[in-house]
Amino acid sequence: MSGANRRTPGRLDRAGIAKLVAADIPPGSYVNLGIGQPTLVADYLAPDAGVILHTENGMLGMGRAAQDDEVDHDLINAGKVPVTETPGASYFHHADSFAMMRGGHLDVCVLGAFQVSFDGDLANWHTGKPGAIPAVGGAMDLAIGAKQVYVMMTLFTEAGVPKLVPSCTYPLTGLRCVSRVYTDYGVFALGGNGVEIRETHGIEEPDLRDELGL
Amino acid sequence: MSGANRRTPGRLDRAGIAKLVAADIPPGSYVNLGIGQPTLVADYLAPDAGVILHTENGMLGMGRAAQDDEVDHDLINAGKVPVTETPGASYFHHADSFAMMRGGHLDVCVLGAFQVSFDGDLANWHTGKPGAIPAVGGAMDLAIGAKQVYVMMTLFTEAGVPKLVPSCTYPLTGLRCVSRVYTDYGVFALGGNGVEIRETHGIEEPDLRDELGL
Amino acid sequence: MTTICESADEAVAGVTDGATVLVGGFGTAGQPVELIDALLRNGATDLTIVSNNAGNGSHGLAALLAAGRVRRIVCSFPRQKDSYVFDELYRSGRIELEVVPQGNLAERLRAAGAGIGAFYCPTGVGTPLAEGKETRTIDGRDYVLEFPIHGDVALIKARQADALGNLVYRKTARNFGPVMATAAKLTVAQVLSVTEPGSLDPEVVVTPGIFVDRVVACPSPAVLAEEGAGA
Amino acid sequence: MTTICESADEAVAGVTDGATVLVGGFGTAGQPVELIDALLRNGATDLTIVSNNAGNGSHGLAALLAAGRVRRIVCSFPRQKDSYVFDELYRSGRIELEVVPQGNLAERLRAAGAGIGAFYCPTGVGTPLAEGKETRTIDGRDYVLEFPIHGDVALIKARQADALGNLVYRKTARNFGPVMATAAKLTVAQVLSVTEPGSLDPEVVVTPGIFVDRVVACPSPAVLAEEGAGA
Repeated sequence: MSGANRRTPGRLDRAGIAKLVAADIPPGSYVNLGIGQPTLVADYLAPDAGVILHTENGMLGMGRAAQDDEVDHDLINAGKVPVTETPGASYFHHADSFAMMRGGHLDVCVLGAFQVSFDGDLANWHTGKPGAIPAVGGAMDLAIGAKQVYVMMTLFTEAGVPKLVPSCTYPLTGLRCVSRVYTDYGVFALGGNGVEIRETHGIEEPDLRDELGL
Repeated sequence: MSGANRRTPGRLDRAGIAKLVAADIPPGSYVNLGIGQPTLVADYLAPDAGVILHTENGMLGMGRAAQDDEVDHDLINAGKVPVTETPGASYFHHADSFAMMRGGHLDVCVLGAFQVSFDGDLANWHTGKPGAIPAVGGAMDLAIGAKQVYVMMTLFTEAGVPKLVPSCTYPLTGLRCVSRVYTDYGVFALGGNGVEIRETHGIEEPDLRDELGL
Repeated sequence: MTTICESADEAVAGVTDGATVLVGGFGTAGQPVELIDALLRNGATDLTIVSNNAGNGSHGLAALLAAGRVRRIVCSFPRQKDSYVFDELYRSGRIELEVVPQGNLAERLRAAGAGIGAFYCPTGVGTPLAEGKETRTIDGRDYVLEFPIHGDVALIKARQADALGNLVYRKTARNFGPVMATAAKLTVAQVLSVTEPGSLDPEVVVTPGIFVDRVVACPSPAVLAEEGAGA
Repeated sequence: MTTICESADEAVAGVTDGATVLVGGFGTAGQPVELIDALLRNGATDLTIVSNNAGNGSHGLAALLAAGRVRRIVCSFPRQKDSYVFDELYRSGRIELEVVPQGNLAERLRAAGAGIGAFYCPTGVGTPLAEGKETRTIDGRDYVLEFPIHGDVALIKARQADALGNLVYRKTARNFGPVMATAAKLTVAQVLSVTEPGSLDPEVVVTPGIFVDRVVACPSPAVLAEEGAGA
């Protein structure tokens, strides 16, 4: 495990995390941004980087959220928010859209998470609480479908419990599928060498290791 | 086995067989006509019957053979003969075309055969001769893909050997897939009740039974 | 052969109790509201519904659920901000739920339409949704065996049909329509307009008419905006 | 990201000895002759070719075979009236042949592109082409287990590309192009013309640019008419 190669004195906010993710997406990539926090990443992609957004409900070349009279309820993203199309967009049906994901054609997928394990297991679809209504959507397909799966999340729960864990306790979404974890306190690369701390924010690396039990 | 309900004094020629097949295709059917002799059936379909022809290389609504300046080498049938399109035609790729066949959506498929067995096994892709280059094309998909598979063939080889047989000796194309056999000497329905002689042409039914060992 | 129907009621005639009904749409986009309303009038009950979601607000699919016509729903994302009808039925034990990853739902429907008996699928391996299912390692990767989902009826929404039943769709409202059309014994499409054969460019037909049994024109369909968000 | 190449030679650069090359076309319709000619100049040898046929006449795929570059061919219908180049190589034991039912060829390519590990297929059951393969009875019907066909490279022909690599095709020349585009690590398309992004209606794109790595405009491609007939 090598040391962090960048650090800032302050913990990052959501926008700060989204900026880091956006900066790590290579120009020209095909990218799926999951529902919720990951959609913020779109705001920080350079317009000339040529990143093309996929939405699993059947579109490549998704544009920004629709405003006012742009709203068309036949043109929505996976979160069911009305969006726009960009030049060079295309529409396709659900089996083709998920074949695109599951066949490994997306370069990057950015997802939220309840927990990520040190070896890249992802838990982001179900809290497992009794009475909770299960709903998976495209989460499991996205988890296994992209060449790189990036997770964006706070590093700790509101109760202060780490969400980057030796082993997930929540129901799994996918096994060994996450390659990077972007959080308010640091950025982590997961893979064959275990957890590598790439950046720290508002915490010293030894303290971060202690907190996570690394 | 019920008796033949129609008979003619003379043996049928190819056109005669094709007419019988065409008359048995319900109006509005989606039909695939195999390469060779079955293509003759198209000439006897009533124009107002609304039968829609499928060609497995990616088209519904195939029209007649192209003539003169209609010839377009991007618009061919499964036998690679230039054809035309009809109003309401559609094009699709090969996986979609074969999904259409294999999913059981075609009403009728008409094929030629080397042999058909009494219980509907079909042999029409390979003579099994040493040195023959095997080539199957879409034959096996057509054999299992349509709701009804009709075979058109001469009932006997040039050497006088029956081609409707207790068990095929040629390499099989599909198992228990043929529902009717149209030949120069008679029409046969195959199914749960064995071989039913529906029509005889140029031969008396008892003699036909003798010849075939029925 | 495709029949052009005079009304949505005629288009759903014959759907019987206990039927498995595939219902197009992703949330409200592509949801065939007029056909669902007709199915409600038709009276069929004890239905199994296969659809991405479990209804929004109180109209369309949600109304069918509210009327107690649905015994079981197979979907990827039942819980949405405006899925209160389903939520209440589920919590009170009055509806069965099978949650299926969205890609498996789409691929299982495609398999039904394409004559595939079953397929080894990369999604869901090692998760609770694969529990009890067969798995197999192929070329070093693990897969779960998934089976087709066949429908008795598919109710879908498209933009335009020609008189032969060829369909084109509109933007992301296309979603499940094309695969559901292939997977049911009886496929019914509501469209904005029905035009002459030859009016659609053969290169751009998305669902060929072979998959479409009945079409009805609903020129001014209900537009159900989402009351919330989900997936 | 899709690269628009200046020449067919640039478009096939980097294809190496021993590669598995998916070649689009059904007979001559959709056969990417200019890309094949460039592959011939490129010099790669010991190739495995996956294509519906085994070449027509003496041009295109047949020329690649004649030059001894192909070790093995996977196809549904090698024998045609004008497949004399292949016939001679096969009869003299200088090329390996795997015959695959046409629908299995298409579905196995689709499976490769769609991340399917294997599938139970109704075609070929009980025939010599299923010998030695796993079978399974599902809901009373017998199936054969078939595996994906992955390509290192796909060479396909389309009508038009936009600068993002979105493709549309022409009539029955579409055939294997869309599935092969999804099944290879490197997909190369020759097209009649390359136009601006936004020039193709998003509703009618057949192959989205995500599947296309390189495009080259060949405005006047060779038209190889069949010398005979086959399937």
